[in-house]
Amino acid sequence: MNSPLKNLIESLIFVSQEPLTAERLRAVLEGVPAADIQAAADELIADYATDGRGIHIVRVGGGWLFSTKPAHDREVRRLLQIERKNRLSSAGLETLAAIAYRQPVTQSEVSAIRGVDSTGALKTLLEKKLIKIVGRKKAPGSPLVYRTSDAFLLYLGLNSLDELPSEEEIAKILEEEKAVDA
Amino acid sequence: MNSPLKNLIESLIFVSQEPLTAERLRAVLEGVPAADIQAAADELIADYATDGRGIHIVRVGGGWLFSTKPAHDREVRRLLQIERKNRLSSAGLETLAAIAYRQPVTQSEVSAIRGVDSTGALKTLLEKKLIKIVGRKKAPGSPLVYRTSDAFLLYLGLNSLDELPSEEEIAKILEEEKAVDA
Amino acid sequence: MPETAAETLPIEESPVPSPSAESPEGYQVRLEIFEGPLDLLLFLIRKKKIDIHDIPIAAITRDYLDYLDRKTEINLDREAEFLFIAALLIYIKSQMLLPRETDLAEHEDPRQGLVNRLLEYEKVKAACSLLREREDGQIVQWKRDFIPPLHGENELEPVELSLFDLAESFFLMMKRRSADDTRTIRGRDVSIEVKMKELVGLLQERHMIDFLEYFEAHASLEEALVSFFCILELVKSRVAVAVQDELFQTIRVWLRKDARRTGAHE
Repeated sequence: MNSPLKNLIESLIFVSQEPLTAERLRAVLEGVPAADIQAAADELIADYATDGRGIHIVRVGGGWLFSTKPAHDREVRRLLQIERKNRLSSAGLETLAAIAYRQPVTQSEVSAIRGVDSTGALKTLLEKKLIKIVGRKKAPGSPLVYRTSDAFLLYLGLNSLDELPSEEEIAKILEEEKAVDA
Repeated sequence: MNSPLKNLIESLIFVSQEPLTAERLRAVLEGVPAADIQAAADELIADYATDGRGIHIVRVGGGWLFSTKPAHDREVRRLLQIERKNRLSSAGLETLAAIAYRQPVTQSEVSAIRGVDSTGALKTLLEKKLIKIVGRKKAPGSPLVYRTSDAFLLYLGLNSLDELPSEEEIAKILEEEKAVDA
Repeated sequence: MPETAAETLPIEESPVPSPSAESPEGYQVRLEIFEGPLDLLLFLIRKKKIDIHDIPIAAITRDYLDYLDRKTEINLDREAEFLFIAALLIYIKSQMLLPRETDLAEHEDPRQGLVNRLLEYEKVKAACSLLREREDGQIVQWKRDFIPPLHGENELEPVELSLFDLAESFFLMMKRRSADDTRTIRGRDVSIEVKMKELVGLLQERHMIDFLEYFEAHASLEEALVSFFCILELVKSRVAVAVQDELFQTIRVWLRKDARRTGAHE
């Protein structure tokens, strides 16, 4: 049987990014006797332990936290990998932006624009097929030249590079004096 | 009774940062028949709906996601130290509605519908990632074109744009408003 | 960040609605100010129980202007837009007063454009009230957008890619860079001497330079600024003439006739 208190504690452990301590729980549930809280929490944890569910509550760092079970590790990692593939780090985003707006560019040009070495980010973008190598620059050391790929356009839903917002347009959106309207 | 497959799906929905689609689930559970996956997922969701638990699985943005129940809002906010409910301003919501129903649209089209310049509201919605730029319109000045994002669906708890209030529902609201008037 | 709705989408606080605005009477007793001109017009039309398809323009224009005079009920940041619709109303009124030989056909009704806009806006407003209900239902259901602990390592916090992020990222990067450029302007390799020669050469070749065009063709802010200094110098030493027809318009630069023959300025 689920009591409202047990349900509430379940919600709170669920949204908590850090292990939820008994102390914090008591502070949030002001007015509820500490003994009741403890009893409901114990019961909840026992439910998850015996129910044979996919997730369980673990005790770490003096608090409670939801966690997946070790048995599901392989699939969980696979899912997160798929999800991660669809996302970019901020360094990746910045590098991609530099290439998109300044192409064709070399690694050292990208690094100069960003002010930091971008070799690693370029590698990631190549792996994600968002950029491609289109040749070498006629310059000392013949550096590789990069451009964004067709996948890049597809990913952003653009027909061509002309559809990228211009610097002026973005400046206008970002510098709009005060968002009177929002 | 919990099957291993159901448990596994529970784990996967639990760790997913975005709504977990059936398609992605099938990709992760390679080799498991799609019908089995669907049956286990359906059963899992039904369990959560009837068990009277603190958290439940919602169908949103084309996939499944765990969420707390509305009844626990006050305590969750207290735990996360968020004082007030954050709603969109009426100008922000109006702009969002105009985009949702008329997409793909340009800034000037949105402004024309509202009768007021909407640049500021668009900026806010972009920053909140509720809308996105999807290209340019083939028209004089090639203005940028906007659409609602996946985060928009999640924000309003919609499974897809088809679930936006229909013409009929809107007409009904108008009728009611006029009736109050008369 | 434990919640999608309020954390990754930090939705701005809206003014706390007054009890009257939440009452079932809706707009009828609203105390809030009118966001825009269409909002005000719709309010007037409803208040007078007017058929939106047959608006008595003269009367509604008078009411509308009365509201503008009071100003307390309108959003003053939007005054120009309110005035624009006032002008439109007056224009429509004048159109309707023009003597016609035949009756106006339906599609010739000068009010039609405005009526269509009002009907569309009315729908958006109605949709808003439904979307607001959804929003209210959703913001009390908390989602989680962090990855719960796994067995082993945790990787970097990822960021989602959008076109806006991409463009914004680039713009901010450029802004950062131009800030760097202005600080180190003297140390760079674009010298005034070299630029001066280039400019004089260009003036001899073309006789006239559109400065804005020239400015825009330059990659860095630094180079553009050096060019600007050069032109000031050329004008000061009476080698060139610079003309700006109007404030904020481009500057056109000519070589003086005597300088054109003698070549480079020394």
